[in-house]
Amino acid sequence: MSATNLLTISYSPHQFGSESVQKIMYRVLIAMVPAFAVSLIFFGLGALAVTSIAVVSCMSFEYLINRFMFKAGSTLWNGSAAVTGVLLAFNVPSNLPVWMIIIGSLVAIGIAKMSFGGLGKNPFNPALVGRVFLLISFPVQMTSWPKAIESRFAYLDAATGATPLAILKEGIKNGQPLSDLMKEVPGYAQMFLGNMGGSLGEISALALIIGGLYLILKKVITWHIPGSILATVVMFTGILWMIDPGKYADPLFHLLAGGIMLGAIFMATDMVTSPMTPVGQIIFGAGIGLITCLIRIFGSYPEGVSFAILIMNAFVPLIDKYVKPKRFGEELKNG
Amino acid sequence: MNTVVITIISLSVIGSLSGFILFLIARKFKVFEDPRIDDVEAVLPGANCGGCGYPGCRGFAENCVKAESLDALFCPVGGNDGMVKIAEALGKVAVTKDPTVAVIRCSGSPDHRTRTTRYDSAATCEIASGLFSGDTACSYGCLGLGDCVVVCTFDAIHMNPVTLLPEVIDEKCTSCGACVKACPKTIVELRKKSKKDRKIFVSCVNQDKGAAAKKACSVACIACKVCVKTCEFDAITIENFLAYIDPVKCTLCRKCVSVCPTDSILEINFPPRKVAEVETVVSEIQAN
Amino acid sequence: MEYIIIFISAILVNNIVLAKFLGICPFLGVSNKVGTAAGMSAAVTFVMVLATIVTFLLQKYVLDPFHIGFMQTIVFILVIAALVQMVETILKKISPSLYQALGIFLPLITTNCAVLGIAILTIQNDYNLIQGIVFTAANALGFGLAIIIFAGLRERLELQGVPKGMKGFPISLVMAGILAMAFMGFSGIVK
Amino acid sequence: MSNLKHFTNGIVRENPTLVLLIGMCPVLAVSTSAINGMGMGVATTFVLTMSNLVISLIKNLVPNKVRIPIFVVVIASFVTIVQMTMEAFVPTLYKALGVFVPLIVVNCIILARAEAFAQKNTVIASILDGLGMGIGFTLALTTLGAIREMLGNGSIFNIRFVGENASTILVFILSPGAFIALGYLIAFINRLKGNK
Amino acid sequence: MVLSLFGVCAIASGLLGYMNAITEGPIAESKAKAKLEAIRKVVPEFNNNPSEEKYTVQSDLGELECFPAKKDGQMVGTAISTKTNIAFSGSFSVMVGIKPDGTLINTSVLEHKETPGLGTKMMEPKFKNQFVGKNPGTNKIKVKKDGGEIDAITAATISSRAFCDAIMRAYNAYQKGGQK
Amino acid sequence: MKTFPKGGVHPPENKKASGSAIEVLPLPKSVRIHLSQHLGAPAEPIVAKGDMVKAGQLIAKSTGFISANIHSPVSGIVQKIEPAPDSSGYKRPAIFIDVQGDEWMETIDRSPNLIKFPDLNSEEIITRIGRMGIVGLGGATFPSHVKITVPKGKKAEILIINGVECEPYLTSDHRLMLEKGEEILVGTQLLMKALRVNKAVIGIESNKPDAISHLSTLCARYPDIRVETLQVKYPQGGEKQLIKAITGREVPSGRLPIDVGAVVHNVGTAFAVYEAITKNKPLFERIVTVTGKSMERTANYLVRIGTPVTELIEATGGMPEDTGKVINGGPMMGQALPLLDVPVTKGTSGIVLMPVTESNRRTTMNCIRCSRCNSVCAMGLEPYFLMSLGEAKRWDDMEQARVMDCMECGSCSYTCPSGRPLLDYIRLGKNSVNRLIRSRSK
Ligand SMILES: Cc1cc2nc3c(=O)[nH]c(=O)nc-3n(C[C@H](O)[C@H](O)[C@H](O)COP(=O)(O)O)c2cc1C
Ligand SMILES: Cc1cc2nc3c(=O)[nH]c(=O)nc-3n(C[C@H](O)[C@H](O)[C@H](O)COP(=O)(O)O)c2cc1C
Ligand SMILES: Cc1cc2nc3c(=O)[nH]c(=O)nc-3n(C[C@H](O)[C@H](O)[C@H](O)COP(=O)(O)O)c2cc1C
Ligand SMILES: Cc1cc2nc3c(=O)[nH]c(=O)nc-3n(C[C@H](O)[C@H](O)[C@H](O)CO)c2cc1C
Ligand code: SF4
Ligand code: SF4
Ligand code: SF4
Ligand code: SF4
Ligand code: FES
Repeated sequence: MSATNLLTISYSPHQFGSESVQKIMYRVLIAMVPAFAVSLIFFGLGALAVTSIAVVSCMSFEYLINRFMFKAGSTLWNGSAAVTGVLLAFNVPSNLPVWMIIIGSLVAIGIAKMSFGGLGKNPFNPALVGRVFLLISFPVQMTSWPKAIESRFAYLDAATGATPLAILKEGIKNGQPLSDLMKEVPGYAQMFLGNMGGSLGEISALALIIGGLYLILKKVITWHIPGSILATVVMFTGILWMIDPGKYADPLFHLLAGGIMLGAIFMATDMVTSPMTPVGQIIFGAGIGLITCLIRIFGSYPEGVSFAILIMNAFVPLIDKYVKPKRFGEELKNG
Repeated sequence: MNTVVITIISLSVIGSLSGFILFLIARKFKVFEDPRIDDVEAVLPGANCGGCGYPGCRGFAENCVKAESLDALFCPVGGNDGMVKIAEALGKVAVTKDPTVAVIRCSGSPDHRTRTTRYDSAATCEIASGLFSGDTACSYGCLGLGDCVVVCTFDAIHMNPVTLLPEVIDEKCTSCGACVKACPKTIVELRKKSKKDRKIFVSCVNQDKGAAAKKACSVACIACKVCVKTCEFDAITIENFLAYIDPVKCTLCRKCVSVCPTDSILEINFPPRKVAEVETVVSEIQAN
Repeated sequence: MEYIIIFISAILVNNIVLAKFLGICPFLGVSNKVGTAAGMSAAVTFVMVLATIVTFLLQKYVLDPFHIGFMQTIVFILVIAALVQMVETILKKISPSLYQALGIFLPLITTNCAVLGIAILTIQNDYNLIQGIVFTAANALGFGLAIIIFAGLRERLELQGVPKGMKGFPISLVMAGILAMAFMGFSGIVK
Repeated sequence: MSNLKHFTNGIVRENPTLVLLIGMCPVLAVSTSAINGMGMGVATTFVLTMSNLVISLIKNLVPNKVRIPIFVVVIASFVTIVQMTMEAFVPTLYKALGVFVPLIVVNCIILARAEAFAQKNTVIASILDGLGMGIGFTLALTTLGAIREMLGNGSIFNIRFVGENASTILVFILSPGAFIALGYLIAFINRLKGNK
Repeated sequence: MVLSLFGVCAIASGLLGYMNAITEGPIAESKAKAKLEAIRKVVPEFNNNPSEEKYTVQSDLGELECFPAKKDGQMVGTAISTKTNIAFSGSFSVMVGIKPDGTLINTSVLEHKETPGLGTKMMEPKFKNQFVGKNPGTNKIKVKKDGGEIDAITAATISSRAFCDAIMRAYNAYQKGGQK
Repeated sequence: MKTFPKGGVHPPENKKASGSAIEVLPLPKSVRIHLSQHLGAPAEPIVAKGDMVKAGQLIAKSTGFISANIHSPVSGIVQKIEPAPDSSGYKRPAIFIDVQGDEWMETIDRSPNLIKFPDLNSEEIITRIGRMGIVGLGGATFPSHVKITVPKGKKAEILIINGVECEPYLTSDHRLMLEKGEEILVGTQLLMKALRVNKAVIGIESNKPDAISHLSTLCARYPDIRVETLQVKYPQGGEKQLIKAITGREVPSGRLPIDVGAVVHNVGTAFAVYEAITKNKPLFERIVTVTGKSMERTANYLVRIGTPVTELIEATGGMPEDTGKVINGGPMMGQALPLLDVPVTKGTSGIVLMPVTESNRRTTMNCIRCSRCNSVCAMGLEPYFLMSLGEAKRWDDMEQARVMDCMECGSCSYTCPSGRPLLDYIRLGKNSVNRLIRSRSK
């Protein structure tokens, strides 16, 4: 020990695990690679443009707000802003104008995250707040979906088509029979691979599941939230389907269409905005599944995952307040 | 005109009916609640700082109403004026206290005390003091983690980035005493306010014997008793190897300041003295 | 079915606080603890239903027959104010414990536009008495839902701390905004 | 306090909406456009001033026990007058403001000023206070309305600033936008106050 | 106590009654004027008082009011106050002017709760003018999505569809015996 | 393999010294014996400056029910009795003894032969243990005689000997089990007799196969003692976790092991009991592991209480250049030392020298609510929540959230990806809640 090298004194423990916020966030980024790759295949230029703009603007806003509003050190490289950026991009059509992406990023980072104090303090999922903000503000642009593959080399001027869910909603409203409508939507295999219209990151269930398995394997997330969301959706739509298969689509369709996979695997699992205990997480997931189906089937929006997650985000503090982990020695055993 | 008549009749009937029912009910279901609580609360500053020792201003107000006399009750924020108002509101006699202000009794900046360890746990004085005596050789001195700063609702204490010690801004301090309670090392003291905010106090809390204290910190009080001897007003006492200046007896004559061999007595808000240097030299010779 | 539609509409689609902007003061003011928020919503439900019944009868049997509909505002507010005070006084005497739980919120309710607003809306929507009561109760529950969720969120915020500039009202309003945004997802579930 | 101060107090130092933060419902509900905000503001100012005036006049005649009911009746009368006048002369605005016109009666600002000010002060001071508070309220509402109208509709006072077909940020004229815009407006005001 | 409350109530109500008496006229007048204004917007110039000649026709959503507009006793068109219940926020009502031969003259929204900036675009000429001169008997008054001729307002197909619905309701009622 | 059901972490074991046989550390020149060597009231000195003392002589007397006698670890002259900084840097009363020779009390049997079954009844064993100043050597230094005095109305059913040693680095219990297995078993039998139980289980984690097989073989001759192999998981050694793992019983919150009929003792304690009863030797020396990442030599020493820590480090080759932290105990629960001239106490199980690179905590970030701390807490608490309550000084709420159940195992702080000082605030909360409870009972 030299004079400059003073002994450090601190409370126990003196040893720490190797987990860190950066590692967690970078793992999420890695898990999103398959879905991003698929979006490049199907949407090409647009996917690349939208994702990079969203990531760059989210990170810039985080930097600027930290620097000039909080006058605090940079939290840029913990990767959470990048995750938000990618997920925001994943949730918008690949032909969204640049300025709208930037507004979305500002809302996600500025309003939904930094106003509450930054990483970990936001009660609502930032990317989804950004997305819903855009959806409500710019319904035209947010619901015109570039056609997969055809529009690979176009960004803003891509040819557009409808998503399977929109086809269904629109058709049922006009009284078309379900069987006709199901002919208009791509086959389930195509939907599973991602060959359909939609937000750029939500199309391929396959790629999302691969990412999800990676996250579960790396212990970034647990099965509780995705599992309970998907199970609830299957149950709810399954019951309706069994009651009247001519009117309600089957559960598999609901699992493959729209953003349910993206939501269940990447968005609802955001630990910052989900409950802490496994039981709480299952309640949370069930709530999301239920509200999603309600909106999809009865509401005026064709898709409801984003709203469902945000609404359940609001319930998280209550769930955490009343669903506590089982304490050691809680019940008197052999007492 | 017909409508006007009906209007008048209906509203008057409804109005007086509800008034009458209310009157009846108020009579029948009367519950006494002391209205004076509200009166007292109205004159309180409403800072809800807890400096009085009660949970918030209303709690204090309730206790003021309940208490026999106001002697034991004091709202440090409202100060004497506030207590007079409360007393007026209640028709009781107010206690008056000398106005006080918080002072920091430690001058152990890094150039006076050497660091012996590096502290690396949660950055609050309370937690640090539970762990160990401090990261300097002096086990009494300020930990410099600023619990007192955080706790002050009036923004009256700041950390000096050079000395790593807290400093009180006299004008902002309401002498609520929150910092006194917060400091685990009992370094903050509320001292009587004097004119022009002048004060003289021993800026040290080290209770070690002179040699040990001096070794730990170069501005520590070494209990050499020179100040006690110098003071013409019997204001200084020494206990546990630490000098204390009684703020009531002290006349701010400044004699003790210059005789202290370790500079542990501080004088604040005095005009600079012309002969100061001469005196210090003299006193140092005396001390040696 | 009709009642269910009124019900769902009032709670989720046209939530009284988040979409209709009634009762914002207690929503922002009495929502720092879940327990208090629950007390407040119980008190509001009680007073609101009572007020709707009384004002409905007044409208149908006094104001309408005499064609003095323009007196609605003044009569309603007078009656509601008296009603609240009556309830408060009675409660204080009869059940001090209930008073502790609910009564302390009662004075707040007089100046709460939700009660008067819903009473007026009941008339404007041409409901009958039963519909009016369902409508009112649903709105009260919608208020309760919003304020309890909000209280939960605020408890969380209080524990983790909010940046200085946003503390208090601003962050509460922003949070309410996001909540309102989320609730817009329900639009169209019932018309 | 001088009379001028009574007047400016409500506009700046104790602005009811941005500083005292009371009477939020109408602020959020009718600030969808600058003109609506202003209309509501003017209506409220009228009620505020008139009720302050009357209450300061009759303050000595009113027994304490029924103080509040009487104030309420006074206020409600003026609200009804406003209602009738608006319906007769500005029916479109009246419709746009909807239920919030009768709800002026429960606006906390009015009763609060009656209780806290008019009941204790002279007639002139009370009028000035009511006017000041009302103008403060009107300014806040108009500002908020202008912000929301600009962002959400691309216009202020119905004067368009962007092209017919340009996309505007719709949220701002819908309910979430009301909360969010007011939240940041207050944060901004707080910041200004803090820097002073 | 009760007395003073009584007093205040009496004075207040007296004042209000008086105010009512003053404003009653203007209110009714402005209402009538508003209605006439709306009628004027959708039919050619007339010189009778359509409100006085008002009659009603039956539709699936209850009675619709019809205001025949005549110039010098000659029927120039009928203004029908119609409504729809499939709008984005429930229902809205439209005044539509129909020539005796069934051709649409013009439309004007009376009351609505559609979203500002979206549904409200139905009041803008770009959308409205599509209907002028069309005859629902020969033209398909439906949005293009549903196989009609009307360009829907972008992102507000629901409102557009509802608008067509309201027009068709008026037209059908008119054909079914509304012609007088 | 048994273990406790929920929570726990797996810190790298780093048991470098497990191969080093126990060495006897040479006597120091002087020793310093603090009067608080144990949990409970400090002992009261019964010697004065200048007194001659022998090793094993009583020098400070227990001052209450929960308190323990202190015996001189060396022979020599009492130099002074005055406050001196202990391992927290605060000054606490201590007896200083200058070492002269190595003369032991005559009553102590220093022969190495094993004495098996002394003929004593339960009460006698308990009194003897109390007299010999034996305290729990598992870390908490709780006076052992208190623990084996079964309160009226309660009944002990099983004795659990804690040979888990789940802390990384430490190996003293491991070595003791290998080298003094027979003695430990006799000590166990004595404890069983004191407790009047006929069943004892020695719990050992599976990462010490040699100790398991050694003790299992020996156990063949002791039919009522059995070895239980446990899964490696920190904090397996925690009393409540161990009881849960072995018996399946859960000690209710706020209650003691005896409430489920169990008593837990450390293997070192069992050995000390053996020595105290059969050899009449008070507790004045113990095994201390000296180890560290960058230490070339590591060792397990038999050390007299009161020996300065510096001497242990010197004897093991001195302090490596890169040392940033010296820990009294293991890295999970031990205490960082601000000064190195503090003495070994009855509770010192090891001295771990950490390199600078490992000694610094990570920068604290906001909680990202990952719930990892919740899932590793073996007590089923919510550390993230407790910490934020602690930051807000909401002691009542902390009490409600069962902060007092925390055993300070540190798993939560260990695992937090945001580097949050969870346990720091939980400790603060425990202290404040304790104060609250005490003021309430007044
Ligand atoms: C906040 C909000 C308000 C809306 N208001 C309306 C409306 O008033 N009228 C309407 O037709 N569509 C409205 N919409 C849009 C519809 O939800 C959606 O765009 C509709 O399904 C028609 O889509 P399309 O025109 O692209 O076919 C609104 C959407 C949002 C997000
Ligand atoms: C105040 C107090 C009283 C205790 N009383 C008893 C007791 O009566 N019987 C007993 O077996 N253990 C008793 N214990 C000991 C504890 O159960 C436990 O063994 C001790 O605190 C050490 O445990 P640890 O090393 O796991 O922390 C007591 C502990 C404390 C703090
Ligand atoms: C987190 C934690 C880990 C512990 N690990 C051990 C251990 O590995 N070995 C051990 O003997 N005691 C350990 N203890 C102490 C035991 O809980 C218990 O106090 C001890 O075994 C009782 O025996 P004693 O009184 O003989 O010390 C641990 C305590 C805690 C709280
Ligand atoms: C599993 C996982 C999922 C995440 N999902 C989101 C998300 O949906 N939206 C988002 O903005 N950030 C997400 N993040 C990043 C980060 O948690 C988020 O920015 C915080 O909410 C910001 O405080 C995720 C992080 C992880 C580890
Ligand atoms: S400095 Fe201390 S006594 Fe003065 S106001 Fe601040 S906390 Fe209160
Ligand atoms: S004076 Fe006390 S509370 Fe303030 S920094 Fe120093 S030790 Fe901490
Ligand atoms: S809360 Fe206590 S018992 Fe739980 S993991 Fe943390 S230190 Fe261990
Ligand atoms: S482990 Fe750390 S980041 Fe995760 S919940 Fe606990 S305190 Fe928060
Ligand atoms: S203004 Fe609506 S509750 Fe206060």
